[in-house]
Amino acid sequence: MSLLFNKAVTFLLHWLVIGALSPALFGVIARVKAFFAGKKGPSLLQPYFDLAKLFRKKCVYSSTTTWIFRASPVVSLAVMLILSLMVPFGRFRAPVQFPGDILLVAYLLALGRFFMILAALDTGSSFEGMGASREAFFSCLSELALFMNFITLSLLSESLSLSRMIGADIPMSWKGLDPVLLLVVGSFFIVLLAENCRIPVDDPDTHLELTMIHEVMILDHSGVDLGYLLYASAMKLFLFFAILVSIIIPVRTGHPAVDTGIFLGGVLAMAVLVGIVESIMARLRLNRVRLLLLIAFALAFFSLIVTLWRN
Amino acid sequence: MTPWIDVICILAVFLSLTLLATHRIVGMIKIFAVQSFFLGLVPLFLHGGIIAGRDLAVSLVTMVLKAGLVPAVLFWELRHISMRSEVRPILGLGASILCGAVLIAVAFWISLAMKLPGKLESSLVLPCSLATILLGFMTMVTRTRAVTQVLGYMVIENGIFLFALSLFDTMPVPIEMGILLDIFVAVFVMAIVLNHINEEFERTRSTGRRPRWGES
Amino acid sequence: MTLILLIAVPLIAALIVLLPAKNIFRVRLLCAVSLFHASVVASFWWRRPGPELQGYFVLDPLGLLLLSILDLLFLATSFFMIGYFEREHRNNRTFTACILCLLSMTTMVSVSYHLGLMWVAIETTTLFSAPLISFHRNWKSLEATWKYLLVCSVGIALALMGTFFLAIAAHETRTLLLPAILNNAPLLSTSWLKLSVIFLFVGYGCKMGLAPMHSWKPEAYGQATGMVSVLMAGGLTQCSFLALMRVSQICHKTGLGDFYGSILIVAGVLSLVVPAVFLLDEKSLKRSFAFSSVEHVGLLVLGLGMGGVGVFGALFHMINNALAKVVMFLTAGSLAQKYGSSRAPEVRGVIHLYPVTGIFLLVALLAGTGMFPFATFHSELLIINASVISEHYVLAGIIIVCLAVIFMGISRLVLDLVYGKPVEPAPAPRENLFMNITIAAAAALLVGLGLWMPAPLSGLLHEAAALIGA
Amino acid sequence: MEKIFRGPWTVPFGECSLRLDPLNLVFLAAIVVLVLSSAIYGTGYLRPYRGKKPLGIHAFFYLVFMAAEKPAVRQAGFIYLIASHCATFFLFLMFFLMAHAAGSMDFDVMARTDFPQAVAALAFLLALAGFGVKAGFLPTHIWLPYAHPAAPAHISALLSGIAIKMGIYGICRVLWIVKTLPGWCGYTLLALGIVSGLMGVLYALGQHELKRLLAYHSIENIGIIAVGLGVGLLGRSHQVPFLAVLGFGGALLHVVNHALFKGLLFLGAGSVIHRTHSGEMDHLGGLAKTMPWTAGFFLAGALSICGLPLFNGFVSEFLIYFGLFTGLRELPPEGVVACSLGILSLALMGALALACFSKVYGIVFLGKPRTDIKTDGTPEGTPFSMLLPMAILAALCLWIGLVPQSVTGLIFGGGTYLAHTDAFAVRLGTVLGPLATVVRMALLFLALILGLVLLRRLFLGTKPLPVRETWSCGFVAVSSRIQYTSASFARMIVELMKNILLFRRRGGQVTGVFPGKAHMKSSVHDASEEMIFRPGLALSNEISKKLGHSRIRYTQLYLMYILLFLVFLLIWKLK
Repeated sequence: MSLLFNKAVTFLLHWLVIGALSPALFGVIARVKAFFAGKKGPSLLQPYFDLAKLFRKKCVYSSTTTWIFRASPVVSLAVMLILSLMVPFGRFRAPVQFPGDILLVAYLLALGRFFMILAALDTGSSFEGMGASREAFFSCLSELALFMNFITLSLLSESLSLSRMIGADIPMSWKGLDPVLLLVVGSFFIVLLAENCRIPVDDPDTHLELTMIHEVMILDHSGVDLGYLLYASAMKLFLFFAILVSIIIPVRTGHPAVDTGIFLGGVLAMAVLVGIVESIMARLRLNRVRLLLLIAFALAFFSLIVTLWRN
Repeated sequence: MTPWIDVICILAVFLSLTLLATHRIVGMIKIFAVQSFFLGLVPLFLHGGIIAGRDLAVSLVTMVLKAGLVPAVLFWELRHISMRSEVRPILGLGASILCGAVLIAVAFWISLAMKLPGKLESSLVLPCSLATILLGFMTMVTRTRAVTQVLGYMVIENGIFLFALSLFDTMPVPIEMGILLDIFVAVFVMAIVLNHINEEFERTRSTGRRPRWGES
Repeated sequence: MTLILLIAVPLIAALIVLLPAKNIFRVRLLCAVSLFHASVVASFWWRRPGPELQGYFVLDPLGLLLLSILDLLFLATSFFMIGYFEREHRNNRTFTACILCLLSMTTMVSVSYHLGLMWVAIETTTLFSAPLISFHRNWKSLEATWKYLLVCSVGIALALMGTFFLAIAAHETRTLLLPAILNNAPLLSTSWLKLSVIFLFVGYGCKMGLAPMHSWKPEAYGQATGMVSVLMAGGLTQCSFLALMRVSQICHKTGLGDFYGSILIVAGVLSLVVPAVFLLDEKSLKRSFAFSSVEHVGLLVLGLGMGGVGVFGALFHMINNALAKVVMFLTAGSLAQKYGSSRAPEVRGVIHLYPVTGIFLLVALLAGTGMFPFATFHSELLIINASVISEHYVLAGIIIVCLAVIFMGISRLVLDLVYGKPVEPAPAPRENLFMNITIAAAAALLVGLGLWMPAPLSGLLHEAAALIGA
Repeated sequence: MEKIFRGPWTVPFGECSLRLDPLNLVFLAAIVVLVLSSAIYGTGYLRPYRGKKPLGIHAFFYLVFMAAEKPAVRQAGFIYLIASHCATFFLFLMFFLMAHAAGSMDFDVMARTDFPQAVAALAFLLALAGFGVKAGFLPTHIWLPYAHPAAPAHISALLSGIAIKMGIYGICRVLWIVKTLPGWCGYTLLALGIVSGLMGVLYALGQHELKRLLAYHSIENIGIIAVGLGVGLLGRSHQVPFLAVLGFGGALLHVVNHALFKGLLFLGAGSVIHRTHSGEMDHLGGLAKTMPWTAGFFLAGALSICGLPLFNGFVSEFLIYFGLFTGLRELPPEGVVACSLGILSLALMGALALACFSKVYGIVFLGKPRTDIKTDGTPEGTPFSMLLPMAILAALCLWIGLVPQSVTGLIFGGGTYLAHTDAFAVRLGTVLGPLATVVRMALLFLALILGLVLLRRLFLGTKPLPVRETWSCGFVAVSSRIQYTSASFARMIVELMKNILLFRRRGGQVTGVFPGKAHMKSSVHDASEEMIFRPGLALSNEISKKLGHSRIRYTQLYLMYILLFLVFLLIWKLK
């Protein structure tokens, strides 16, 4: 009983961390971008206000839609919540870890995506169909890069579990600034940008551009549903940051407070980095996005080759 | 009496070769008749000059059938066909003789390995009969007219006959007679079929549709 | 006296048939004679007759097998003829007489134990079958008859030469009676025997239609009526095969098994390759079935050449081949009677106009190309198995490829005929019961053999295979 | 577990015996379920066709091709006929080869025999060639996309769910019998699976016809099964029993799963066609409104076939992935490369399948109808007898997805049987544990969804929500034709792969200031069909035609053949 209780506590703790901190990342990114634009920018807490506003609002539905449209925000958020249990947050080890959990991670992401695409098609709008098509296409490429990174990490850590891959053994691998890990980080960063619809790939701040991907798919969502979706994408960003930070900053002092501080600092730094990237780069043309993802794939492929060669 | 048989053997091969090189059908039939006549003489020389009744019978039957009746049937057949000469053989004279020479060489080469069990009168019987068979075959292959093909077939039969004579004592009479009868009937049936073909040929030609029949 | 009786009765019937009478009477007489013949032969399965005529006529397992097959064929043909001559008004005097003579002569082939006598019988079958081909008396059938006659006569002449060579080889025994030769096998002269084997093979191979001596087949089968094709493809070719098996018996005794086997295999492979090449673009059903017949005799000699299981397979294939030929050529015959042709553009969409014949065509396709559950499938497999067992792996591959290509060729044509867009023929004669029952019975028998091998048959086949040394 | 029935029956090869072992148990399970559901479905589906020709019987003999109107279908059928004819003989050659090496025709004796490597390799290749045609491996798959759509839906379900599995069964049986397969066999199987899977799903993505698309997905799933078998074989030949059991077990589970979800999808497609009389996706749309039940069941099938969690597809793919990742650690370097490729291609297959099924579902069931779909106006329009089998199959998909423990015994029984290892020696716990966690996570996921739905209800209250038209960015003259179509949805992926897929596009150019009507047609063609088989067939026609023309029917020539043959024999044999 107490075991179950313990488990429940760790679950809640994890959810608490991600739930409380993830929206702040949007605030940080916005502030960095404002800084580069020479503006003051919104408050760091603005995303929280936005969410609160959305949760208080009613939804408007299109007459074309079915229950799928309504289900997709729920599924997306649920997916993120489950995923957050399998990713370590620095000092807070992942409450759920087992060999093969990366598969569950990848396929849960896919499940969320599946429902997003369906919801977009559900509206019958050609804009959203366009976005859905692009999402399906780019996710094929990014999934390939993601899995290739998983293979490399799995070979390095001789493990099947995400926590092990990006956890304990990483410090060893970093000795001498391992080029393999550099490649993995590079590739993973591009995947991160693509999966989270950040700027060179997609622009989260516009809704009316023919070249956008993710944002066009949620055009018709409103109110609570939109709030769920926003929250889910904040969590997704946080989770990807968490994974990347675990790889990049392998410092384990053993002191809880220091470790947690390092982790949170890392996540913050990532947010700043993304903000900088968004500030200094323009959104790529659509067919260049393909190229960018193929670069990610190539990086991952190269790292895999090097790893295999070393073995 | 071996020299006589040798002479006949060589004569048979020579006549086959001549037949192969001849273009006129009438000439071919005549050559065939001569060849058959000579072959008909062979039984008389088989037993060293002693001519038994059986030898004489075989000799007579052969001569009558092959040198007389078959050429007669063929001439009769020829009378129904308006054209008397071969239109054009597939192989020309030179090539025919060359091929014939090669076939004769093959026949003799094969016979080298064959050792007859000592009771044959002449060592030339096997190669000559083989050569005659092959030359007859060659005649069939190179000739375009049905009648000439029958002639070629008869030359093959002559080759076989030449060899069969060497087995004269081994084979029981009924079988031998059956064989001869068969050959005769074969030619007879061929003649009938040829006749039918001819009738059909004339009929279709009178209606203006010329059938495609080899080259003839 | 039973064997002589079996040979004589059809001959007497043939004489009766020559008298002026109605068509249907002749056919009925033929039926009666073949029924009588078949019932006598059936009794041989229980009690085999002894040697007759000083050992010239002996019925051994090989002969009994062939004789039974022949009876099946003649029975099927004569029943089919009842239906056929309901619509065909041409005088069938020569036709039935020749068929009766064929029955007599093929019986003689199967029972003769003297190689010279066998030669005489086989030669006679050629002569009697020639008028059958030209039954339609048109230009093309006469041409086909002529070619058949010429090629087979040449073949038979070569076989005669081979027989003479054999006589020389066996000069110690001074006879061509089979037991005498087999018992004195060590006394035979090998070099003469080899020469003789080559000539006999080429000669009887002509008669059997092995490639490259096959060329008369598409012509003759393409022009002959279905019934005649059945008798020739199922009966006459297999009579020649019996001759080849007799040669095999001798070769086996004298240690020339490999020598003969290699010749058989070469000819067998050729007989598979040639139809495979020519069948791809064949538009006439009868001609393509003729090529299929080349393929089947190829399989027969392949089985014989490989020995062991192959011999058993070849013997089994003799039955299946005959039955398949019944189905194939009788169907083609009934089709040709309905449409006046068996070629692709003139015949199409059979299944829409004549559903039963259409299905028979499909059955003929499956039976002829050796598909499960037809027994042809099993015998083909036995022969492939034999090639594996004798470790001729390449050969097995060649057989399979050729069978596939042949299947491709025939099935393309047959499926076109069956399923194509139907043509409107002249006033359609209805299906004929006699014809259909005959075909169906043969097909059923073939399927039956594919599913169940009766013990007496298997016993006979093993006994026969043992004679050839398998 | 193992039972043998012998019948008192002599066939020309010996006697007839039937047996039941862990391997065919798995296949039997799939067969029984699918046949039953299809039979129920058929009663409803065929009602409008009563009195017409029983096409189903034709389908069973694959003769359905031949009765077809389209020449392309007939040609494909013809190719299949030839291929399966070859296949049959290849199989028998293989059988004879093994029988010859084992000295017996009994499977048990063969299974106890240690075949020489050469024989084993040859048998393996023959089995691949023979059974590969039946299973639909690339490149001999081309009959499949023609055959399956031609039959009525429930027959398609059987063909796709069971008939092609017989090929897989055959391969499994050979793998079981021949224990001494050389190492490269596993790699071959893996490569074949990767190629079939990827090409299958890519072709599927380019299809516009519902059942044809599903047929191509069968090829993909056969590829996944082959990847599993390949992993198992690698494990077996490198003495990693755990890997072997995982691979074989995963493959066997996928056999069952595929039968279930592909059956479900075909039945769903059948209902759509039954209702709308069209399988062209670009004519359909918005069916979730008019056929909610069918839409729901189809969604379950789509989720399953994409291998998404909660459904059965995930479990089998999880096992195969697990095997591949295990292979990364326990195999020699070349095995690691192979496994990496396997993982990547499985991932890509998964992503593409997701794209494909989001396309199918989104285009067919969601949005608005693209054309005037003639329906009879009843709310569902699908008889209960058609819904029930779908419900059963969907429930089974979900059941295996949520309670995989219920089938692991069966599956790993088959897996250990194929792996020739002792079940106890295998660390099955290491995979069963994670599987259990996955299930727990799935349940938690469901609970979370429930919670979030309740939360949403809490936020929104119970008042009815406003319903408006879809916001189309200010554009008012919206017609349902303007929606994304299946072709446009898949275009980006298809164009990326256009060199492999033979993507053809005609028209579509708009010119001038005031362009008139324009027409565009795009299609994806099967490379192996267009580049290997059709040209091959045409070539054979050409050759035989040439031969046919040069075939001179002169008697002289006939005689010359005989003469030449005679002289050849004389020289060859008497030299």
